Amino acid sequence: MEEVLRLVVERYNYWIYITLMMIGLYALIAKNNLVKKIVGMNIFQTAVILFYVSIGVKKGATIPIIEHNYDMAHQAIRAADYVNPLPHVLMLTAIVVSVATLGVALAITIMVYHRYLTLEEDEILKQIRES
Amino acid sequence: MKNLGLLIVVLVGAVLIYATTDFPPFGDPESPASLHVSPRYLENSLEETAVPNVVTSVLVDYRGLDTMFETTVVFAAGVACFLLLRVPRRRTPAPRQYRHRLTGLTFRIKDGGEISLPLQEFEPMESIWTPHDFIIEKVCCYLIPFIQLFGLFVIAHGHHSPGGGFQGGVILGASIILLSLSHDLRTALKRMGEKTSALFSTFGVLIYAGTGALCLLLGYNFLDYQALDPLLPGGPVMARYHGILLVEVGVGMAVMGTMIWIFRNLASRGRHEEGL
Amino acid sequence: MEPLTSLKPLLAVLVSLGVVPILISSRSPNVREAWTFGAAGLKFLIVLSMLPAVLEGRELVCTLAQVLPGVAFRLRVDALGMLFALVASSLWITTSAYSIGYMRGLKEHGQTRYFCFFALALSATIGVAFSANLFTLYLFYEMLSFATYPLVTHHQDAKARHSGRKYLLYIVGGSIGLVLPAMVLAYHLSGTLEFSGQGFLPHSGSPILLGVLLFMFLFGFAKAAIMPVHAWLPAAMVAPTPVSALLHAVAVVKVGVFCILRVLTEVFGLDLLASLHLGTAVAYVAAFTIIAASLIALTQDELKRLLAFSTIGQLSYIVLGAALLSPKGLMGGMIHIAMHAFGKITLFFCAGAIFVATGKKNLSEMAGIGKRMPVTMAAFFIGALSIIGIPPGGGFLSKWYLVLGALEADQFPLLVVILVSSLLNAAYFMPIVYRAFFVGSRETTLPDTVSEAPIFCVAPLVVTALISLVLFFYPQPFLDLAELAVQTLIGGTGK
Amino acid sequence: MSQYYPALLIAIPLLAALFISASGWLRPALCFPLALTALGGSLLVSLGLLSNVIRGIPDVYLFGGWPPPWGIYYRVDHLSALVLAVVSIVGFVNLIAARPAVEKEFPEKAAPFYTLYVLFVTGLLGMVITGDAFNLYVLLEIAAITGYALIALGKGRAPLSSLHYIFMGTIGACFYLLGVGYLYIITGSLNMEDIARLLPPLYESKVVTVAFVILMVGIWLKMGFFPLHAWLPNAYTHAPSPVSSLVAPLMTKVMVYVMIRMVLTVFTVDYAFLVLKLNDAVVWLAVIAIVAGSLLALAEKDVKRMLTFIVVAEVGYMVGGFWLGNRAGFIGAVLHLVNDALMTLCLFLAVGNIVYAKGNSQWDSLPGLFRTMPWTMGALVVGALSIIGVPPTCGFFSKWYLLLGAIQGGHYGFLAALLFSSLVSVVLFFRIFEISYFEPFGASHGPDHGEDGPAGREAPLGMLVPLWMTALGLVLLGLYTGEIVDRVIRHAVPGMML
Repeated sequence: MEEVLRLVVERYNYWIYITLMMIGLYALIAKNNLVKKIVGMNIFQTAVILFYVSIGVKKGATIPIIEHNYDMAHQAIRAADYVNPLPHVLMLTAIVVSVATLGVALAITIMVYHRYLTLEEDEILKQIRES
Repeated sequence: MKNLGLLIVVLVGAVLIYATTDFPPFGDPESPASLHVSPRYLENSLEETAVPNVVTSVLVDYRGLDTMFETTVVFAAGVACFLLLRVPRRRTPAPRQYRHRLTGLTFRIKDGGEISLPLQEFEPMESIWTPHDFIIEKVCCYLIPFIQLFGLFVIAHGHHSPGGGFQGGVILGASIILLSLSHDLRTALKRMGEKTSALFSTFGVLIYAGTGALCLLLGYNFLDYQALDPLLPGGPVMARYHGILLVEVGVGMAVMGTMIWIFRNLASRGRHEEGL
Repeated sequence: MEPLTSLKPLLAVLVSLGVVPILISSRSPNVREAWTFGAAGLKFLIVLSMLPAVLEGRELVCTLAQVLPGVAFRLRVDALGMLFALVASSLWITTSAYSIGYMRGLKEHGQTRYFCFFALALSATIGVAFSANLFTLYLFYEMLSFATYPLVTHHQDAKARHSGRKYLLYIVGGSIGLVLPAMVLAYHLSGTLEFSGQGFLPHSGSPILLGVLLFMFLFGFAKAAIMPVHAWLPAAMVAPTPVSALLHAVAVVKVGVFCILRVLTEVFGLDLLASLHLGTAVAYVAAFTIIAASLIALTQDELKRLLAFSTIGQLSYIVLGAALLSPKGLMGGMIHIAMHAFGKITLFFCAGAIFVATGKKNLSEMAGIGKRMPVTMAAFFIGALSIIGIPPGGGFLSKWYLVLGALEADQFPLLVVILVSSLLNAAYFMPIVYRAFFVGSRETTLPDTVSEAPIFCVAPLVVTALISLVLFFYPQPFLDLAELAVQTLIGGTGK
Repeated sequence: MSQYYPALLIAIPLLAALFISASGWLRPALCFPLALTALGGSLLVSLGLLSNVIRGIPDVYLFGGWPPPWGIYYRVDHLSALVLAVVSIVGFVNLIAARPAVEKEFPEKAAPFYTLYVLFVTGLLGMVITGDAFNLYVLLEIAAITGYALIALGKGRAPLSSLHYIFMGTIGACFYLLGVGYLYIITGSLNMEDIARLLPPLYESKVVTVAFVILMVGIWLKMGFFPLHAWLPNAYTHAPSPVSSLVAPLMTKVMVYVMIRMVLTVFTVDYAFLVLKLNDAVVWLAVIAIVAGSLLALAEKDVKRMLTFIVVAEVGYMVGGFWLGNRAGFIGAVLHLVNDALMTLCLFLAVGNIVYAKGNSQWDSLPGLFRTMPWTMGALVVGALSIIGVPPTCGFFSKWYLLLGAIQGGHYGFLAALLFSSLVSVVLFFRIFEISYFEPFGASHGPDHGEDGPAGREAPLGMLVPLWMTALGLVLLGLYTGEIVDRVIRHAVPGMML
C-alpha cells in the first residue's frame, strides 16, 4: 500500500497531465460544437506541454539563467543547480506550433460557419446530407 | 460517439498511466533527462555563446534549426489565414457610407455614385460600426507606447533574462491588437497596413533564414553564427552572441507581424472593415 | 550452341509498337493503312530473317533490363517461339488487308484506334513468342489482354460492354488471381523464372504444391480457354470479324496455349510432370474440353459462335499434345498451332466476308450461299477440311502426330477422344458446306443481289486457304521447327 | 559543394517561400517562377544527394556546427535519399501541373498558395532527412499546417473536412510528440541514433513499450492507416485538385517513411520485431486496411473519392510489407512507397484534368471522355494499370516483392489481401473506363461515326505534359526496378532481415 502511495505521490505530475490530456481528447471526440472541439484540442496540446515542462524540473534547482559575472575561473557551473533547459526550449516550439494550429483551425472554423451558419457538427452534417 | 469517446479516453489514459510507473520521480535531479544531454548546455553555454540565459542559447543556437522552423510555422499560419479568409476587394457598385471627419456626420452614397465634396474631409465607413469609448481610447493611447517599449526590451534582453523574440514579438503584436480593439480595425490598419504586417512577418523569417544562409556563404555550416565573426566585433564567441540577437530580432518581427496579420483576418473574416 | 545476342527480337516486337504514334498522327486513312502494311511486312521479314539461325539450332537473345534478382526482361528466340511468331506475323499481313476491306466495307467508326490497338496486340503476341522467362511472358500476356479490350468492345454498345466485362473477368482475373501468385510461388521455390529445357522448378517440391501450381497456371492462362474458363471466347465474338479472326483464332488464344506449352515444358519440365503424373491429369482436362466444346458447337446457329466453340476444342488439342509428354505428341501439338491458325483464320475470314456481303450471321440464313459466293465458300471448305484433319488440309498432319503421340504414351482413351472429336468436327462443319452448295434455289432466303465481298476481303481468305493446302504438301519449316523444339526438350532429359 | 547539399535542400525552398510571399506583395508575376526555381533547385540537390549516397559518400550535416546529440543534424542514407528524390520529384512535377488550375480557381491568391505549397514540400523534405526526433515533429507540423490550409481551400465541404483533418492530425502529432517525450524522459536524448544507442538496456521498461505504441498510433493516424483513416477520404476529395495531387501522394508516403525510420533507427528492428513481437498483429491490421480500403472504394461514385480509398488500401500495402519483417517485404514496402507516390500522382493529376475540364469528377461527367480527353484518359489508364499491377509499370514490381515477402513470411492472409485488392482495382478502374468509353450509348454509331459526340475539350498542355511525364515515369521506373533495388534499397535493408 505504501508502495503504491509512494508511486502516486512521487509521480502525481504525470497523473495530472494525463487527466488533462484525456479531458482534451474526450472533448475532441465527443463534443458536437466545433469550437469546443478546438478548445479540447488546445487542452490536449497543453497537457503535452505540461508533461514536457515537468520533465525538466529538478528539486532544489533554479531557473536556467547563469548569474551575471559568474566567476567561472574559480567555480565550475554545476548542472544540478539549474533546471533542465531543454524541455523549455522544446515547449516554446510546441506552444508556437499549437498557436499556429489554433489560428488555422479558427480560420477554417470561420469558413465553416460562414458556409453553414452553424458550428454544431450534427447540424452541418445534416445540411450536407440534405443538399 | 460519447460512449466511444469515453472508451477511447479510458483506454488511452490507462496505457499512459501504465507507463508512468516506470518514470523517474517528479523533480528527480538524477533522472536521465537531467543527466544526459542538458548538462552540457548549462555548463558550457556561457563559455561557448556568452549567453547567460541557457534557454535562449539552446533555443537559438544549439537547436537553432528547430526555432527557425518554428518561426516558419508561425509564418505559415499567417499565410494560411490570409489565403483562407482574405476577401479580395472587388469594385462592385454598392451603396457606400462616408463619415465627415470633423463633424462626424454620415452620408450614404447610392450604388457606386461619387461625392462631389472635398474627399480628404471624408472617410469611408461600414454599416457595422460602434462608436468609440473615449476613456478606453485614451487609456490605451497612453498604454500602447509603454507596451511596445516593454516588447522591445523583452526582445533585446532575452540573453540575460526570460524573454526573447517570441515573447517580445507577441507583446509588440498585442499592442497593435489592443489598438484595433480600443479604436477600430481601420485605425490600426492606418498605423500598420496589411502589406506592412505581411512583409514584417516575411522579412522576420527571412532575417533568421538569411542569417543561416549567410553563415553558409561565409564557409561555415548553416546557422553556425561563428561565421559572422568577420562582420561583428568581439571574436567568435561574441559573434554567436550577436548572431543570436540578430535572429531574435527577426523572430520578434515575424511573430509581431504574423500575430497582427492573423488577428485582422480572423477578426474581420478577411474583409478588413472598420468594425471588428 | 552459344546463343546469339541480337537486337532482332526486340525489333520484331517494337516494329508494330513504333508504328502506333504514326497511326495516331496521320489523318488520311490511306497513309494509315499503308503504314500498317509496312509494319506488318517489316515484322514478317524480321522474323523470317531469324529463321536460318534458329534452324541451325541457335538461339537469339536480347536482354533489356535486370528487373528482379535472377529475372531479366529478356527476349529469346527458340524454335517453338519462332514457329509461333512466324504464324502470327505472316497472318498479320493478310489480316491487315482483310481489315481494310472489312472496316471500310462496313464503314466502321474509330478505325484509327482499331489499327493502333491491333498493332499493339501484335507486338504483344510476338513478345510472348519471344519471351525468355516467365516474367517477360507475363508482361506481354497482360499487354495483350489490355490491348485487346478496346478491340473486343469496338462497337461500344451495351452488348460489347457486357462481353468486355466477361473478357476481363476471365482473362485478367485469371492472370492476376492465379498466374501472378503462381509465378511468385515458382520464384520462391526456385529463385528464377528463366525458361529452361528441363524446367526450372525443383523436383524436391511437395507434389501437392506443384500440382496446385500447375493448375493455377493452366486455368490462370485463361486465354487458352480450357473449360471451365472458356466462356469469354464465345462472348468476345461481338468484336469485328478481323479481330475475331486474328486475335481469337490466332493471337490471343494461341498465346494462351503457347503459355501453357511453355509452362508444361520449360517451367515444370517433362520429367517432373511425368514423375508426378500431372501430364495425364492435364491431358484429361484437355480431353474433356475437346469433346464438350465440339458437342456444344454442334448446337450453335450463329456461325461465329460455332467457330468459337470449335476453337475452344482445337486449342485443347495442343494442350493435349503437350500433356501426352511424348515426343510425337509434343510435335503434333506444336504443329497444330500453325495448322489450326491457318485453317481457322480462313473460316473466320469467310464468316466476315459473308457478313460484309449479306449482313447475315446465322447458319440458318445461309442456305445456298455457295452459289452466290463460290470463292468464299470454297475457301471455307478447305479451311474446314484442315480443321477436321482430312487430307489435303494441313490439319491432317498435326492430328497424325497427335495420334502417334497418344500411341507412344499408351493413352488409348485419349486416342479415342481425338478420333471422336474429329468426327464431331466433321459433323458440325460439313452440313454448312453442304447447305451452301447443294440446296435448291427455292430454299435460299438470300436476295439476288448478293455477290462476293470486296476484293480486300476475298483475297486474304483465298491466300490463307491456299496456305492451308500448301502446308499439307510442304510443312517443312514448321515440322523442322517443331522437331528442333522437341529435341531441345527431350534431348535435355538424356533420351 | 556536395557537403552543403543537406542544408541547401531545406534552405532553398524555405528562402524561396519567403521570397514568394514577399513578391506576392511587391511583384506578383514572379511567384510561379520563384516556386518553380525553388523546387527545381531542391530536386537537383536531392538527386545530388542520391548520387552521393550511391557512390558511397556519407552525408551528415551538423546545423550550427554543434555535434550530436547537442545540436541537430541531418543525415542522408540510402533510404532517405530515395524518399527525398521522390518527394522533390512529385512536388516539382505537380507544381507545373498546378499552374493552370490555380489561375483558373484562385488567381488573386496565387502568392500565398505557392508559398504554402513550397513550405509543404520543405516540411516533407525536412522530415525525411532529419536525424532528430523533435525536429521531425516541427517539420511535421509545417507540413501539416500548410496541408490543412491548402485542403481547406477547396469547394463545398472542404473546410469541414480540413477541420476534421486538423483534429485528427493534431492528435497524431501530439501522440508523436508524447512518444518522443517518453523516450526523452528515460534516455535524456532527442537524437535518433543517440536514443537507439541508449535504448537497449531499457528494453524491459514499460515506458519504451508505451512510447513505441503511441508513436506508432500517432504516425498511423497521420498516414491514415485503416481504423484511423476516417479523415483522409474527405480531406483529399474536397481539396482543390492541385492540392490533392500534392498531398495524397506525399503525406501518407512520408509518414510511412517516418514509421520505417522510427523502427529502423530509433527502436531498431530487433526491438520491434523480436522483443515486442507485434509483427503478426500489424500485418493483420494491414490486411484489414487493404481489404476495407478496396471495398470502400467500390462504393464510391466519384473518381477522386474512389482514389482516396485506394490510397487507404495502399497504405496497408506498405505497412504490411514492412511489418512482414523479411527482406522481400521490406524491399517491397520501400519500393511501393516510391512507386505509389508516382502512381497516385499520375492518377490524381489525371483526375485534376478531368475536374479542370468538367468541374467535378463524378461519374456523371465521365461519359465520352475517351473521345474528348484522350490524352488525359490515356495517362489515367497507365496509372490504373500500375495500381492494378500490370508489368512493365512499376506497380507490378513492388507488388511482386510484397507477394514474395508474404510467401516467404508464410503470411497467406496478406497474400490473399494483395491479390484481392488488385482484382478489385481492375473492377474499380474498368468501371470508370467503361463509362467513359461506352457512354453515351449511340454516340459512336451511324455513318457519321459519332463526330457529334459530347462536347468537351482536352486539358491545357501545361497540365498534360506533367501528367504524361509521370505516366512515362511509371513505366521507366518499372524497367529500372532492378537498378533501384540493387543500388539503393538493398543497402537500406537492415541486417536482421538479410
